[in-house]
Amino acid sequence: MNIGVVVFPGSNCDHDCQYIFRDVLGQDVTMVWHKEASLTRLDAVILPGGFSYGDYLRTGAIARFSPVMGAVKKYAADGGLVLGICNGFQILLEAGLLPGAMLRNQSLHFICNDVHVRVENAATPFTSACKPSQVLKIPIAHADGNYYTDPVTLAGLQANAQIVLRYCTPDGKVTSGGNPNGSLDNIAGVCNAAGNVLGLMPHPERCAESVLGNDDGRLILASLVEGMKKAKPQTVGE
Amino acid sequence: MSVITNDLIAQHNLTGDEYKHIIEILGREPNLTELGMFSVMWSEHCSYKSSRVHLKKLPTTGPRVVQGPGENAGAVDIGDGLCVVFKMESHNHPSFIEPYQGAATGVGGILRDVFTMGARPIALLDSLRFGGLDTAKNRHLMKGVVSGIAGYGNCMGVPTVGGEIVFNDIYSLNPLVNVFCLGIAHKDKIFRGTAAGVGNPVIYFGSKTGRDGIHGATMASDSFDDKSEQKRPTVQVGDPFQEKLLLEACLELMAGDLLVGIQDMGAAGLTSSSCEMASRAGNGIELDLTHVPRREPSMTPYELMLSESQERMLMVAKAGKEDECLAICRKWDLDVAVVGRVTGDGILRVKDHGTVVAEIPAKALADDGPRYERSYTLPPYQDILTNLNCDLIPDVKDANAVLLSLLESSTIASKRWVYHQYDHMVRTNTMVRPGSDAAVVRIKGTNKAVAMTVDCNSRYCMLHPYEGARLAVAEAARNLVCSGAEPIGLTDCLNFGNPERSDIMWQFVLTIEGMKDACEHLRVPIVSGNVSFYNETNGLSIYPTPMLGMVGLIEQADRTTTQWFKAEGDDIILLGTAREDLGGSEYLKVVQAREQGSPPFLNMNAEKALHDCVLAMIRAGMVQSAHDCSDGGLAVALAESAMSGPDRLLGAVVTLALGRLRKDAVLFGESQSRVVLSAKLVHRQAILDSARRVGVPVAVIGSVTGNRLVISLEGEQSAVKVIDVPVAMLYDRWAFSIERTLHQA
Amino acid sequence: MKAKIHVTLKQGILDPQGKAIEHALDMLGFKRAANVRVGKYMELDLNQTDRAKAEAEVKAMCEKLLANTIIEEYRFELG
Amino acid sequence: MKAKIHVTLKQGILDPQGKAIEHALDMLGFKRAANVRVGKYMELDLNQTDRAKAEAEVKAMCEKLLANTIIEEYRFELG
Ligand SMILES: Nc1ncnc2c1ncn2[C@@H]1O[C@H](COP(=O)(O)OP(=O)(O)O)[C@@H](O)[C@H]1O
Ligand SMILES: [Mg+2]
Repeated sequence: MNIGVVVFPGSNCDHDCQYIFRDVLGQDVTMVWHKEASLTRLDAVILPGGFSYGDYLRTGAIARFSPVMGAVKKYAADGGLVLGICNGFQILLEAGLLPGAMLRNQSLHFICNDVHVRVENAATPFTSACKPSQVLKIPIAHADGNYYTDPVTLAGLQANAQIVLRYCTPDGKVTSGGNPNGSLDNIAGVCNAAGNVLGLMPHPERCAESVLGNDDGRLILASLVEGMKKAKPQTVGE
Repeated sequence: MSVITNDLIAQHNLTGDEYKHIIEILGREPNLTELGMFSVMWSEHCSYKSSRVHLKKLPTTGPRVVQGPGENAGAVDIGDGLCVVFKMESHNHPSFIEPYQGAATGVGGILRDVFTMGARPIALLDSLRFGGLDTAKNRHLMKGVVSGIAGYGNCMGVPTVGGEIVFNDIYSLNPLVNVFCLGIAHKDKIFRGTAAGVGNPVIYFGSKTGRDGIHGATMASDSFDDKSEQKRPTVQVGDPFQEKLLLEACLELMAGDLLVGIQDMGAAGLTSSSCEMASRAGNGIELDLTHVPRREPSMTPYELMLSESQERMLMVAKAGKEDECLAICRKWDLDVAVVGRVTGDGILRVKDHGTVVAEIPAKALADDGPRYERSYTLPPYQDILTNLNCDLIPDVKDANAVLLSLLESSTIASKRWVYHQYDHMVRTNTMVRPGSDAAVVRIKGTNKAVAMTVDCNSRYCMLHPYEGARLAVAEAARNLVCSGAEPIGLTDCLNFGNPERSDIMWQFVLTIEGMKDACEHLRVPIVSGNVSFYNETNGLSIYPTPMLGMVGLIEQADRTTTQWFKAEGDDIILLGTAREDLGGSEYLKVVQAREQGSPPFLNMNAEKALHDCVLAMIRAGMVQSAHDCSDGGLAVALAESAMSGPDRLLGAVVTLALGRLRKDAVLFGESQSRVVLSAKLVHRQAILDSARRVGVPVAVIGSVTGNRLVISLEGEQSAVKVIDVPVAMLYDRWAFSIERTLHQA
Repeated sequence: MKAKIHVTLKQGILDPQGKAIEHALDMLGFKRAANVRVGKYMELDLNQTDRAKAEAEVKAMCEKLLANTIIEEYRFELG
Repeated sequence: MKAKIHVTLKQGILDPQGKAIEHALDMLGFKRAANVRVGKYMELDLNQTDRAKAEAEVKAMCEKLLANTIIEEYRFELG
């Protein structure tokens, strides 16, 4: 299986994604420079975390115009698996591949810490290895993860089970106490209507090895690897 | 017609003698550009004119040392063909003027120092000093500095894995911002700042040059006074995004066979990078300013040569490789231009639109600056400081209350409010996050890990600079050892007042001697460092603060240890003994408002034996947790072991021998060479035996149990319970104290 | 021609930055300040003499890049 | 009374945001835009009818909190 990791100027979790999929999960990984206009023979595309274009103006606002994003849109429209982590999620929002927008964290601070998330939909290609309502401990690291969308869109997300992960307390309660950043409806991750594009703020690649003291994130990454086997290989040109 | 007036000379912080020396070197009067260039290069900050003669005494060699002081950063071999490259730098003055940008550009500068060597930065640590949080100004400084470090480091994708913060009003007008960076490089691919090979092209790349920070270097060599407001336009603004591109471009350039030498443009910008590179190679450089990318059209040669715009580098490429270099820089959207050539005449010659605007022997500018053997004398006030009669101080009555107030005091309180703003996990190497004695990052592709700590108890240093320096070295090494690491190298950042004062110089000289003796004893070489003088406002100087950044190697990453208790029922074992070490303690400051006395006694042989003993036990897998005793003494160390774990709080029941000591000395005294271990019962005998074999005092003092911290003191007759508090209460006071202070204000 | 662009959060969207500033003003004793809202202000030079064209161009910039119309609104002046 | 406050970087001070936006506008084909500078815009209600007093108060807010006068300058209107 061949996973593409897109490198935007300012991406800084690109190497982490490369390492986890290649060296830990044994997949082929192709680093895709943001100026490339086509995605060839990839079984999944990762938009990694970081500060693309310095997060200047708004997070993800400039990166969405990188040439590669046209190809990512087509790739997603054809059913390819796309995972946006943190800054990758923010880029997917700005690009309109996922609904909503990010506001500054309620505390106005960057927050780097372990949080708990509850798997609200275990039937996606990104969560199939999880049990429904399973609680995962995964770190976040962001200043703009306060998810917002209008009430109509929110109702749609809820109705279609597009809210894949919600922030919760360690024992799985979705409360404001378990919400680190003020995110609407405790949303930590959402997918598109077709279910093949997921954006999430927590970083599963940071907690997928026991030497780092936590491998809950592996469930999400392993789900993706399984999911790729089921989806057909994608090639998207100009 | 001389343009150089006495006023101009004084404005450039040059003395009459220094100016005469310039005339001798040039054989003529300098022009204004040349005067500016000399002034920045001969500033204290760049020339180390007051410190050089003393720094030479430090031990800098050892079997692992790949690069000692003199380059952008030091490098130490860790095996597997790899080395760690590290350094620490101060950005104190800029951070006082503009805390966010000052701290941010400090991070930017130290990162460049490390990646210019060919190393990918993998960890940052920050060491901060502020005045007490009871004033709005100090709170503002701390908030600004912390968000500046976060803003820059997080964006760069380099985790800030540790640090320390101490609050003391002596730093109110002179806060300290010291940042440590460590990178990893292949041992045979270390790059140096050298302009070898006559005819090779000199290439500028990175950001455009603006009028930022002109005279930043001379400012850092100047005390503050009420007129420092006027110096404000020298503030530089950092662009971490640009630096991230610069980092990736540099590493790509270095991966090819393209470069002869490379150096970042730090303090004194284009002037220092060009003359230092030329001087190291014994060559000259001819620069043509016409090609220097600039932000504002009408910049003068003086401004271009002295600008301290951030995120810029200078490289000397192999002749014929220019185009490849330019292409890589352009790929990363950097400004880039060939701005000169290496010459064989040893002269730094600067041209602008065809005319020569400066012509100075590179070596004279870079290395032959003034050197002072400043006088130093024991200050008369020193006696008053150390004179402490403990008999006049009542022993502790309510030890519970004292423990809580110590844990709540901002110096001891948890720094979680700070490090949760730092991305400390990016790069997925962080095995031990902030919150233990040392940070630990694994080295991918090996079984190894590297531990890092920054330490300095500046109150000890103020009370006795020589002892304080030794104590700092010992504590740093002990913190590493408690993580399972063998200390392999040290970098320092020596923060002092005005070196023209003989009492300050005395502090400096004794500090160097203390560091030297301690490092020789522990066999830890000093491979890089930085001196920051003039941390003084209106004649009031900071405590001498020789900040140390020490690096340790863990050969087997799975034998890494943390400071918190692991399991109910484990033994708690104390290595080392208590003495009546109350002088200079946090306890005296918090409870008695005294910063007085002699710092704790330190026997280097006992310290070294302790380190060897702890390391051997950890490597043998006998230890569950290890925590050194430092600020707040044994009671605080026990409380920290009980409450600092990531997932749960664990209680402890402990009985300590009182002997002939005061209660407060046993509980809160800061006797050195002590470590609190916890271990499974099966290892008890082996631990006792191996400590006794090497003469390290050892005692089983209690066990991990329940959810309270209970400490009894065993006197002549029976044990008396002096501390009994729920761990959850200790945690609440300690964990959220800083947050509460900031929010209530 | 110079364009002066204001981008602000839409009414009804919580502005944590504005709230924080309001709180800080209050602490500093500025008790008369209320309803603080924070936005962005951008200036740029436009090499365009035709006013209508300039208007269309700046509008396009705002829609595409400068504002995220899910959460923000914008207005601009030319001069 | 309403105060409208603009805080912008002083001339000569590097504006990394402005630079990045300019680069993005260029990428998007808006080639006529140049010298993008980014600042802050703040609005607040001031419970004060005396114009002179309001003026003094907003100036004090700017100096103390809203602008970082080391690198920024500010201007405001009341209305
Ligand atoms: N400014 C800071 N940045 C990051 N981490 C910090 C900072 N200050 C303290 N810490 C972390 O908090 C923990 C306790 O610090 P400290 O009390 O100084 O440790 P020690 O006494 O063992 O040297 C350490 O893990 C340290 O790395
Ligand atoms: Mg310690």
